[in-house]
Amino acid sequence: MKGSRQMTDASNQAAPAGEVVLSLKGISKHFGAVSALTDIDLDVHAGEVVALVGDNGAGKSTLVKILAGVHQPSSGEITFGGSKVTLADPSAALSLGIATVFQDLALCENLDVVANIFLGRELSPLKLDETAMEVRAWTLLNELSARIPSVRIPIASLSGGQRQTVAIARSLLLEPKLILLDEPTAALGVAQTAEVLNLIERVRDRGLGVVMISHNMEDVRAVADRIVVLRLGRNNGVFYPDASNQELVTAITGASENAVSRRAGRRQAQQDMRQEGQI
Amino acid sequence: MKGSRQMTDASNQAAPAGEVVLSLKGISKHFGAVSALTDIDLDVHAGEVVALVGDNGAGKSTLVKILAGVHQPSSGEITFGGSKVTLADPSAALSLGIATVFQDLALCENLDVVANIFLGRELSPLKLDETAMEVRAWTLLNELSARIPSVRIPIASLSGGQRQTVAIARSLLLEPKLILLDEPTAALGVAQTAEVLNLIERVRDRGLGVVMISHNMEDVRAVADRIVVLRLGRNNGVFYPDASNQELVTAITGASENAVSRRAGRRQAQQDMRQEGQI
Amino acid sequence: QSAKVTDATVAFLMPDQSSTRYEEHDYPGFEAEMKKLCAGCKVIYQNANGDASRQQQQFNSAISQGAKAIVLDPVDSTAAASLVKMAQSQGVKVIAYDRPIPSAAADYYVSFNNEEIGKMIAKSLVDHLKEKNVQAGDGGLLEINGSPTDAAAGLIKKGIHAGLAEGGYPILAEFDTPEWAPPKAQQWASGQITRFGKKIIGVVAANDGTGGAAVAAFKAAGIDPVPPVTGNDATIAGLQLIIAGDQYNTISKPSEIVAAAAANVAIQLLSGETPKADTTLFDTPTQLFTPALVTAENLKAEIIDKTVNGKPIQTPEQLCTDRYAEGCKKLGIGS
Amino acid sequence: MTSDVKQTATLLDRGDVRVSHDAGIGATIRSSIDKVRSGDLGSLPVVVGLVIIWTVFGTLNPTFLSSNNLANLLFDASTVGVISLGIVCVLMVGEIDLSVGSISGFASAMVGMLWVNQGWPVAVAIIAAVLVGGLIGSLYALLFNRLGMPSFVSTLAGLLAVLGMQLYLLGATGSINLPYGSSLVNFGQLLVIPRPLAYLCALLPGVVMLISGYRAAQRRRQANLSSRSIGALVVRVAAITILLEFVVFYLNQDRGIPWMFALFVALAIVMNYALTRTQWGRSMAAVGGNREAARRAGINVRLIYTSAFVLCAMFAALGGVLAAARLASASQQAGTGDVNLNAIAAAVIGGTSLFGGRGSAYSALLGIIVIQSIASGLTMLDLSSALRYMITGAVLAIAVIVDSLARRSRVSHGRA
Amino acid sequence: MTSDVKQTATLLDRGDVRVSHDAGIGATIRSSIDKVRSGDLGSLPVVVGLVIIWTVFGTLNPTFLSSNNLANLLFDASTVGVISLGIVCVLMVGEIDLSVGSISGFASAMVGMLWVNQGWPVAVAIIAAVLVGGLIGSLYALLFNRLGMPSFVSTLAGLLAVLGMQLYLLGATGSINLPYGSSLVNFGQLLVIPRPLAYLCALLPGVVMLISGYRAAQRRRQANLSSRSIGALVVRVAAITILLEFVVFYLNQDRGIPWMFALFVALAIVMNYALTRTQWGRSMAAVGGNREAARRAGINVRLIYTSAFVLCAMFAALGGVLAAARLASASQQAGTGDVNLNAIAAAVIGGTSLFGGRGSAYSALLGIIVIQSIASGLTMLDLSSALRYMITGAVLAIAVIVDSLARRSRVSHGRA
Ligand SMILES: Nc1ncnc2c1ncn2[C@@H]1O[C@H](COP(=O)(O)OP(=O)(O)OP(=O)(O)O)[C@@H](O)[C@H]1O
Ligand SMILES: Nc1ncnc2c1ncn2[C@@H]1O[C@H](COP(=O)(O)OP(=O)(O)OP(=O)(O)O)[C@@H](O)[C@H]1O
Ligand SMILES: [Mg+2]
Ligand SMILES: [Mg+2]
Repeated sequence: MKGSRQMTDASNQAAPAGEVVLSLKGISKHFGAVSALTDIDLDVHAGEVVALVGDNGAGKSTLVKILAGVHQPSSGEITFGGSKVTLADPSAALSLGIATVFQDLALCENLDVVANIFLGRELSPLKLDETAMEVRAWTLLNELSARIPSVRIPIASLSGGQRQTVAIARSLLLEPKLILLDEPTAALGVAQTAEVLNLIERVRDRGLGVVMISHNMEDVRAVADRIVVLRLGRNNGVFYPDASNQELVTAITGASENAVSRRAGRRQAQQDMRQEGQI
Repeated sequence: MKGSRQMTDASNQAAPAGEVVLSLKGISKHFGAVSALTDIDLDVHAGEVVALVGDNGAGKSTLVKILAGVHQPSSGEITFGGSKVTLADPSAALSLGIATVFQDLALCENLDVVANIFLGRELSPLKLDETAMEVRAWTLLNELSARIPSVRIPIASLSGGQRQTVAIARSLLLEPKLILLDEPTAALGVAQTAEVLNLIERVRDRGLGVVMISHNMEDVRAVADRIVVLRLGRNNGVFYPDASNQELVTAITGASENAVSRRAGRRQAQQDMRQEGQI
Repeated sequence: QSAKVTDATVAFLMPDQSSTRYEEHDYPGFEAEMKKLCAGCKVIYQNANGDASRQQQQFNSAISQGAKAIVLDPVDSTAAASLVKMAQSQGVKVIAYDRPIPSAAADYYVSFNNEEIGKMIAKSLVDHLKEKNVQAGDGGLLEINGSPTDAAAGLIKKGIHAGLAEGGYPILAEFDTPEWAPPKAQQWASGQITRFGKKIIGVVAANDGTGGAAVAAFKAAGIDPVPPVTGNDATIAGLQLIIAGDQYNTISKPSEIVAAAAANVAIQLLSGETPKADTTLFDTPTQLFTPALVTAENLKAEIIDKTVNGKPIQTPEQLCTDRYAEGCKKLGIGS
Repeated sequence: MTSDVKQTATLLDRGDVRVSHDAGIGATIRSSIDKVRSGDLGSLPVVVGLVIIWTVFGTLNPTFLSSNNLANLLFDASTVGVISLGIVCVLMVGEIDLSVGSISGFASAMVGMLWVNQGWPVAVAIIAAVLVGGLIGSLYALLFNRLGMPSFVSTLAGLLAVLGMQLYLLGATGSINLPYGSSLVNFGQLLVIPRPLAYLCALLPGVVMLISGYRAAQRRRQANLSSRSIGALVVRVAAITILLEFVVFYLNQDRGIPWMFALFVALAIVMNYALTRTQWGRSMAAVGGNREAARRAGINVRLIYTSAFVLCAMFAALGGVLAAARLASASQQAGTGDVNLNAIAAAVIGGTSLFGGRGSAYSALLGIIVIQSIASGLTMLDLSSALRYMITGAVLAIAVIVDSLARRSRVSHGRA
Repeated sequence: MTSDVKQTATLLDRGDVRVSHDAGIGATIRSSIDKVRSGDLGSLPVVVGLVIIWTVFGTLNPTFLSSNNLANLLFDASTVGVISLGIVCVLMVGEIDLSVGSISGFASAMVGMLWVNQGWPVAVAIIAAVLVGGLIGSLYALLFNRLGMPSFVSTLAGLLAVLGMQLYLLGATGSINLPYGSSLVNFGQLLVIPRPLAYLCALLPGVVMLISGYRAAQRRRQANLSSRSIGALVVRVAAITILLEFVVFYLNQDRGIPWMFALFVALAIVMNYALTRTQWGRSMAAVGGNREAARRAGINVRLIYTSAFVLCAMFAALGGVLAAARLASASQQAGTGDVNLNAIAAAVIGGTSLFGGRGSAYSALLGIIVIQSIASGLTMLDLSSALRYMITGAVLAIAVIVDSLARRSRVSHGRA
């Protein structure tokens, strides 16, 4: 019932521009007794930003980790660039051209900012070119409006948002075909968030595929070409940016009567009352 | 110049209801060569929600950590409940009645959800009452609309949002006088965010002081009674919820010409162009 | 030998690894003699690696396996009393081997006397110095003892002190080598060489390992000739140093002889006979063998020409490898 | 539609449709098989390793499995086992104590000195030794808490210093024999649990499990939580009771079960209770898992570290006293050699992590039995020292490989 | 207003107004004093500890500071020092190797066997021994990578097994004498750097620092980054050169500087370069700091672990060969006793973390000199074993307390 409604939504939208970069068929993932993902299908095209939304624990990060080679799916198949692939470990995904910003960032706290940005991709491996790396690091960070006091201090002494910026800067180093961003703006300030959204648009315009996870519907609608909803580990519909907030929230929470609508209703009532009182 | 403008903003607002719970005077904090905080003043009243906003690295979390007893200030004084206090360690802050949700959550990944929620406050210390704790944990989590498969799995296997919910649930156990929330909704889904905002309002109505940090201006304006802006470790003005987004962003980034406004401008232009094209 | 046992289990429990003698000489000697005396008997061999608790384990295990006589070279002579009591309460005979068990009377004691060994090497060194007309005022001796946690080392140490007391030469410094480790001995000796330099007229080392270490320290300090250094155990390495003229003496205790004696005693005890004893030590009937002091002069006689069980203690082939061939020739060994 | 959570189950903890559950005996067995498949086995792999070791050694020399030899094994396991219990404490908080061997040796020297040479009552001497052990532990805690000195270094320094003290105490006299026939020595060498009492004791765990399991299930049901089926509980209790009674029966064939081992097991049970069912134990795990999080939760982190170091040193001292009783002697080389490594290895083999936050008191029990089985098994074979070392190493590796494999499977099933 | 960031400085890395900077010689000195105050001292505290040790021992017996004795100290430090370099590698990735002592002993036995008894050329024998060491290391790596066996357990098993192999090799003959006068023994006991060459070598670090420092500063200036003042650089280079030349001068008073120590220092320099200035070293630190993050960055984590284990075992084997050369003998006791603990302690005392991700090759150098100084200092005093142990422990603690205090101050200044 849900599916069909969205299909009609979808039909009056233009098909995404480029060819299919990534295609998932029937991906499932079990952690012991917990089924984190069940039968997930997903296509990402070149030059397209796909937003992945869903409730907490819906399985978004698990899906991203499968695509990044961190977890192996329990079943299902992954097609990348037209051919079936198995992503046995993160380096396999990286060498295919899949860059990822993880929700838990995955930075080495004991290393400094430059070392983290270039980790695994250092310039001149036998005689590290620290100057060139530092310059590039500053360039990347400034592009993201980062406010980092020094790139020579260990990550451990950075603020949450600063760390997230570093993680995003990391992913820009590669020339990937697909970028996976797991809640990239969660800890970012308003300016940095704007820069990241700009960046996503720039990246898309260069013809890359982008998968972005976010709980911020505004941001999602600002940059996404397509919005895929997960619920309790299953596909729960596809939307387009012109879908209303109400629609999206209903798909995410699985009920049109939910905390968000209740809260909105209550606030409306309060405001009404207050206005009445004032009058 | 900045200060004065906001003072006038402030003057036409009603003074916050309750008495002063917490008052900071001239708090500074240096980390080696970096001055994270310089001369911060802040008052929090009972029954008031103070939002602390600022750019990444502005020093918000450092301030919260000082109030939670995690860091010691380099200088300045803290008055709590009318008397000068030194918060030598977190247990001092806890016993004064200051509950904190940290940005980095500070959970023990090796312990399960129940153990984390009750850490340091277990029921019947010599013969842990697991049943009672489990029941209470479920109650708290359900209040927050958490979607946690089981409270008997280690935190390590929870999603980002699930962890954040656990951290928030922790802070509700105590009967605190002041609650510090450092980006409590950053990783939360829409429903959970709504519940947390509800919760903040409920807590305020019970007469507690609340300090909330967030990068989401909408959330901030929804619940805050007063908005305090930090910039590069200094006070940069006080606002009230009716301040415009533009005003707030200017105070946060320190420039009216900033990434956010530029992005907004560009998008407006694009939309205009697109509409022209369509027409 | 009519009423002799034909099938019994006998355990042979050795204390440590600080020298190879137990596996190279004692056990083979014991086993060979047992074969001769009682072909159907079973021998259990264990080495405690210097750990008294482990020796206790092995002791208990031997009893579990039905051993009726146990030849015990105790890691800790004092602590072994408990083992003796435990065995005797279960009717198992204990033969103290090599080291005595002073605080509990074992059924028999056969040994080369460790204290005597200490005394012999010390005395031989003193005599050598006197012979070379070294005066007590010319300097003094270094004393390198064995491990401070090893009871046997304590006995040797006692003997050395006794031996030196007669000589009149002062002891410049002495050192208990942890775990008998030669590198530790070398390091200590190097330090003393820096401290006392030419004042060192000789070194009493409690075994060949530490003796060799002292030699190495002198060589490394560029001191030539090396002052006389003692040893003990007659290891191949020690004998070679004597052949090369770097070490002064060592002690040859062809353990096969004692081991064979122990085997004899064990069989006699098991057969209900009373083995005859030379003397009584610590209330224990005792048979003591005198070890042979080996210097360059009598090396050929004591090591090459003397045979145990029809074999020389060491063959010229083992000793006179290329670098030592010349020295061997000087001593008339080989060819 | 929010109610789809409630539809499937009304129990508080059965709200999530993604989790598969099972109830009843059949389902419990099914889920146990599942657990085995996914590698979530707790200490089963080490037990399997143990069974392999026993089978092999038993085949090579049947005496190994004789109840007499097993009694010896239990005696020997108790001394280092008690030390290992302390090691579990320090490992829990992510620290280490390299000096447990020295402390145990020093404690045995103290008992020898005070009791035999000075004529103190034996109980007072033991208490004094254990207290001095605790003092040493509190010194480590002080260095750690106040100066931030890594425990690896402070306890390494302690290893040497305490060994020096041991040698100093025994310097004048050498080893001191503890008198035969004294209660302490009898305890260490002879005393076994009277047979009927042993059978009775073997019933206890089952009874306790049954009662507490039943009570817990009842409380959980009342609180609207899922609870284990009573049937499955009964089956488990029956299995455990039969196993224990068989063990007791087998050991009673010969000498019986040493009181010393009973003491060790009792201590392990107490420690297990303390670590899993008290606030202190929870705090230990928290400090070991994430020290900063524990601090922020208001836990007195320094106190926890202190308790760990002090307990460890006290267990080491007690272990030393038991070792002296076992050997009937306080010797100079007591506690040297591989006591340290064995005590630490026992805990690690049993499954306690070297990096803190994960461990159990029973790991010391299991681990030390593995180690002692290897040692005891090898005494049954006539091997040269060289071979003995090689085989010990290999068997140790094999015992742990089983566990490692199980853990890997657990990781790949998302349960690490 | 965005420009207030740019106003204060135009350099790329001087954009943040919250950070205080300084330039020029005066400011450098000022900031150094600040650093000392805030405890950000690198290895200075250990050096201070060392100076204290030297002063005390030198006062108690002036021979301790004689250049002859210091030459001994350097000889002795080199053997365990080389082993400790390998330990730094495994500690960097958060693992441990408890078997370095056994491996070193086994390597010395192999050299004795192959070279002296079998008549192989000495170089071939050494290479064979080091390669076999590497093989053992790769076995640990295999167990770790494929079976997830904790290195504590696998190397503990290795400790025993390899010791067994060593005893087996030497079983028939006992210790094997290495011939005096052979190049290997001379290298281990006598050979020193010719005096003029030594003076020249002591110039090298300064020259290299000057050139590379100048180049780096130039490049950084070109890249619009802040750079250290050349004046400060010259001052530092001058200080270091004077210090080194003085050390050389002092040691040349007597025997001079051992080649063996030069080899150790050269290896430490190479390792330091590899750990700090190559991708491999970066990966080591990353794996030690956060294994999962390193894996997600595409680093071949298994390869890194393998390299660490193999290098460690190879260094251990090389150290064993050097120890045999020093002793002129391959003995059964080689590598037993406290070689393991000393090698690990040296790295830890020098500042390498036991928990991975933090360490430096120079920590082995500094740490082993501390340990050997204590040992050497005590040989100069006539002490009973008991006292010797106690004092070693106490001095070890004191040497590290200085460092711990400095680190605490660093933490409270937010630099941990
Ligand atoms: N390693 C793991 N072991 C066991 N369960 C896991 C593991 N990782 C994830 N899960 C479970 O899988 C489910 C999905 O988790 P996931 O992290 O994908 O959620 P998410 O959609 O990213 O949520 P959020 O918005 O909170 O980040 C959760 O219920 C979580 O408990
Ligand atoms: N332990 C520390 N050591 C050194 N510098 C630190 C430390 N903690 C924080 N800082 C510095 O202090 C500044 C303020 O950090 P803080 O975490 O308070 O920022 P924040 O306002 O919370 O930012 P965000 O919005 O990104 O969370 C940052 O520049 C950070 O680099
Ligand atoms: Mg997620
Ligand atoms: Mg923050």
